[in-house]
Amino acid sequence: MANEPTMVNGRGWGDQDHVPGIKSELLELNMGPQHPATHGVLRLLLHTDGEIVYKVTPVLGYLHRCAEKIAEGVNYKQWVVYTDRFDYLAPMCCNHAYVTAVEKLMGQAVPERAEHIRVATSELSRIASHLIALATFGLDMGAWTPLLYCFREREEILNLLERISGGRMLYNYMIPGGVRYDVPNDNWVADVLDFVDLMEHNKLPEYNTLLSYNKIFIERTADVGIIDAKTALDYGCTGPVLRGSGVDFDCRRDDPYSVYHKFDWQVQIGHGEKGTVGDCWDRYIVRAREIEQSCRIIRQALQTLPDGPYQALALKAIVKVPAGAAYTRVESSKGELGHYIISDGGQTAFRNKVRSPSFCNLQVVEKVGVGQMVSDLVALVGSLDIVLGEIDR
Amino acid sequence: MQLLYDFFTGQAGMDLAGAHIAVASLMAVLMFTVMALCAIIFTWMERKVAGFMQSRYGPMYTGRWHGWAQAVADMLKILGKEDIIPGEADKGMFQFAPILVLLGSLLAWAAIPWAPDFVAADFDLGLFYIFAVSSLVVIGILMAGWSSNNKWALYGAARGAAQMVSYEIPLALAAIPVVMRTGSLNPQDIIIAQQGGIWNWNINPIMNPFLFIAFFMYFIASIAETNRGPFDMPETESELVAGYHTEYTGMRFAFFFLSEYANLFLVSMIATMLFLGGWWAPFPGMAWIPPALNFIIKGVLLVFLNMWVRWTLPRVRVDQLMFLCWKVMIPLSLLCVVGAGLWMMAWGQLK
Amino acid sequence: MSREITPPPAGYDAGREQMLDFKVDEQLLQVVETDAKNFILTTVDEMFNWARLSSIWPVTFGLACCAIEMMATSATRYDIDRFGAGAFRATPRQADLMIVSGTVTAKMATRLKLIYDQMPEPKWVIAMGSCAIGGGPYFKYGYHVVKGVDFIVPVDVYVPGCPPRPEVLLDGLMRLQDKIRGRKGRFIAPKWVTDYAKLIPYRK
Amino acid sequence: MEQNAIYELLAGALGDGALGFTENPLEPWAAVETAKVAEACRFLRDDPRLDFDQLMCLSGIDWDGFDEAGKGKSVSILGYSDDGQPEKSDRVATGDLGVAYHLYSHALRHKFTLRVRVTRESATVPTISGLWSTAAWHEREAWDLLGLKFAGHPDPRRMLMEEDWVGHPLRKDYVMPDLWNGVPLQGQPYCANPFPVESGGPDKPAGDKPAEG
Repeated sequence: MANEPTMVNGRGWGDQDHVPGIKSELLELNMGPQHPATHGVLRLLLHTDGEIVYKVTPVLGYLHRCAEKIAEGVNYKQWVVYTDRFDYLAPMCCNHAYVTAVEKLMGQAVPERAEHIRVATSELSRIASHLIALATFGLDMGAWTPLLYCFREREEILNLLERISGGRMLYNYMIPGGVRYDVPNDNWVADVLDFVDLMEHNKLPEYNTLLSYNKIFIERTADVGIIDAKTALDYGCTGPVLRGSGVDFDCRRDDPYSVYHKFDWQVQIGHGEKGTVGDCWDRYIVRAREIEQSCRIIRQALQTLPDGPYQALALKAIVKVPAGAAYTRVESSKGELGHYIISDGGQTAFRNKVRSPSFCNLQVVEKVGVGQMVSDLVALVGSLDIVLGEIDR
Repeated sequence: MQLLYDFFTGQAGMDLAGAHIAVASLMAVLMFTVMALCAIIFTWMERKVAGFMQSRYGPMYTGRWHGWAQAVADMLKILGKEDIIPGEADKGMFQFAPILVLLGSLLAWAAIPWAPDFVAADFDLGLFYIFAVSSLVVIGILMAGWSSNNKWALYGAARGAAQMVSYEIPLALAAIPVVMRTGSLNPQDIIIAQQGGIWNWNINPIMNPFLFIAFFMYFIASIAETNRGPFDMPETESELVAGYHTEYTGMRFAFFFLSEYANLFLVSMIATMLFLGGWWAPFPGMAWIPPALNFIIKGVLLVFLNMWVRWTLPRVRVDQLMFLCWKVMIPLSLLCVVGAGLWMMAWGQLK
Repeated sequence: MSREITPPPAGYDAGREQMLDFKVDEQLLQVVETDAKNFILTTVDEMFNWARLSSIWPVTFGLACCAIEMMATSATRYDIDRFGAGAFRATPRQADLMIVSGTVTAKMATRLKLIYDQMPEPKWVIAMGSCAIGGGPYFKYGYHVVKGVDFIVPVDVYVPGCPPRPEVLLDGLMRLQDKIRGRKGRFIAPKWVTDYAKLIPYRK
Repeated sequence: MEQNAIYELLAGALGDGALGFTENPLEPWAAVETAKVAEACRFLRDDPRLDFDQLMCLSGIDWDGFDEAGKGKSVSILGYSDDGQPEKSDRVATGDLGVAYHLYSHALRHKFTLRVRVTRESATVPTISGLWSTAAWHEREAWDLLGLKFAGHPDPRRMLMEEDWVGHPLRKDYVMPDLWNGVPLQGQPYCANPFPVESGGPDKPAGDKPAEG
């Protein structure tokens, strides 16, 4: 696969004689680890012929922070801290994934109020993450200004989450059995609802006029980097990437966890409005529309916020997980975030494998990136919305 | 100009040849100063414009008032940076490329008519000369990209060369209807022909709709010609790191920087000269405004328009850029030339 | 800035001993004073210092979580461009400041050093966040994490936090400005930095 | 489809390659013979009654020192001491390695878990990267972190660490490195907790009695 010659348009490795008698060879191009378009420290080793990419080899590990080893050394509650640092754009979703997995192993019931708060904060985090996704995708396309606008709205979300959790960006908010703090009584719920209204009715249309339906933007992204449904499933793509390819699947609906089944919302999929199903624009617009759906979920979760306790276990209780093993997955902002925890009955996990969505989504670049132009490859990587903290762990 | 010649021949007691040399040197120094000043002002302006478009402030503290000294500090700092020539680079070419790029824009500045009697080099083929020497920039960029021995720089240079060579055609073609109307390539004549207020400017669609289209042709091509967004192919920060000047540091990078903004103002001034009535005031009653001020204000407005476009639109892809040039802009501007000619013939405007 | 290190047990190779021999305090931050103290030179010095501190261009170098906060610092609410430090350069050749924003791993450390060496003098480094300062939460089991970026490149300002708030990064920038303002003469990198730097190989 | 019914089908196809099915309310799993795992996966993917089109997760596991009794007495891993020096141990690891496959079918909405175990010496499992492309990277990661070789893998390089990295970090007997290729990985004492544990933390210095009440 990786060492075999790659054929594009009938030409391959040893077959690049454009001019008879002149032997040309592919240009080896190193994109990253320090490159503005690789969203962190991803390195793409490209083999190009002019602008056309013949082979893409992602090289990972520049941010390998040994989280799975640490999981075997620290206890369950301490490791929530490290889940924050996986997908640092949507830490609440990662917290949620991990505590869901631990609770499933423990057989721990969670108070209804805590679940509502978890859903609301996760969705706020998802909006923040999608905002960054839209923003950096725009930046990859050369549009600077939407980046700044998206960061402006993200600051509002960070403010709200800071008020409930005490942390600005990384929260360590959810614990097995509930959440760390209750909803603050300084009008937080009303402020979130206000923000959600603003986001849905005011800001999203602004992004759409500025970026989504911009003619140049559509030209750049439609019919580019097409991932068809079969490829997406084969490469284990999940989340907006899978849905952008037209597969109607969302863990929140199809493998329900928490209280998502109580709310009325729709799974958004790509329809190929501007090009082919599964192109970069589809993945982009799926994210933009998911922001809208997240707003709906937050509104319902907070309007029906029940009274009652927000923790099932005391804050200082030591979490002991009975022996067993289970794979639990939730829908993070990037896709299916799974934790395979093997417990030996003690305070630390025996093995904690994290199946991170970006890791699986990124792999598709090896296939889809071939034959693209360098600019389109940047668009493709941008549309996958990868986070290196999660890929390298 | 005549005043200067009188001064040198009369009071300074030179002969005509000496006065020529004196005036030329004076003008060269003046133009370079103005150009450097422009670059400094426009970098500051760019950051402020970008800032306000992105709902932030931009530089605020350097020099107290809205960071007015920001660009000065930038330039001074760049002067004090270490000068690195990569070990694998082609040294001679690497050192010569920035000079060539700067030279290209500086030479073109000579033929800019600032005021009725003030142009550094007043000659009949002025417009032709401007287009000719500003092509030097392409060679400089190509040299910079090649000699850096950096793949990103090479990409940037190859893209830049393709783009700038292509876009020179619509750029020049868009100017031809104006020349047809004026019957002269002399910048001063082109401006003088637009006497009599805004309805007499070449941009007036009622006078000649094809000239109106030609203005937009010119404007789009000029954005591409100055390598600015959405056509900033040679630099494309999110794709090619920094494009052709990836390996340049310090002073040499400052040359590219300077030339970018000098070029920006240059094309804006040419647009003003060709379509916006040059140094004429927009309305007859405003004749009290100094002509040079008229000229500069119009140029700065066009620069602002350019920045507005840059900070709003995403970037096009390189093949789309070439498509736009060869399949859209060149046929359209040819159509403009033919259409404008026919129109002028029909109304008896042709000279 | 003390660099006391427990002496390594016997049996370690010589290169490593040399590397950990940090007790060269007199060479640390060695500054050559300008010998002529006349008015003009001082003024020129001050002018250049002013220019440098007013226009610190950082290199676009995001490593991890802190990179997002670095972006937030340059975005609308905090706007690092107010201090003239908003021109993020993608190429290290045109940058003055490297904000090490995040965890430095073993694999990245070699590249980080390459980027640092590609920057032209005068250059500065801000270690942003607890990972860059000393390994942070990855200290205990982080087999792939460098416990502090000052093992790799000399650091001027340490900005603590996990991640630091944008206000703190701005404060760090102002501390760096103070440092530049008070600088006299030519800066010579301490010998241990250059010696030690030679041992780390370059990697693509 | 229920998981035990899936196992029945699988056992029918594999014959004695299927080693058993563990009923478990949390997550039932089937053990298969190591050499037959690719065959089992092909059956699970291609059979229209099962139609597992997604490999959710592939996890390598080091079972060394696992407390089978479920008392939490498994062997603890080595890290760095507070001074930043690697901890050492004399224990020699002997336990098995294992791989767990989690499959999901988008069409039929059912899951299945397969597990294999290999000895530490051989540590070789057939690759399934030809079945689901996503397995290629998961397997490379398992090789990198656990030293599991995947026979027939098209690109058997390390995933996260550099090629010349020594050891496989997620093994239970892995000793933390102090230096790799000139990059120091040990810590400095200034990272150590300045407040010894016996003092009771920063607020309560040693010798100070905790406030009563």
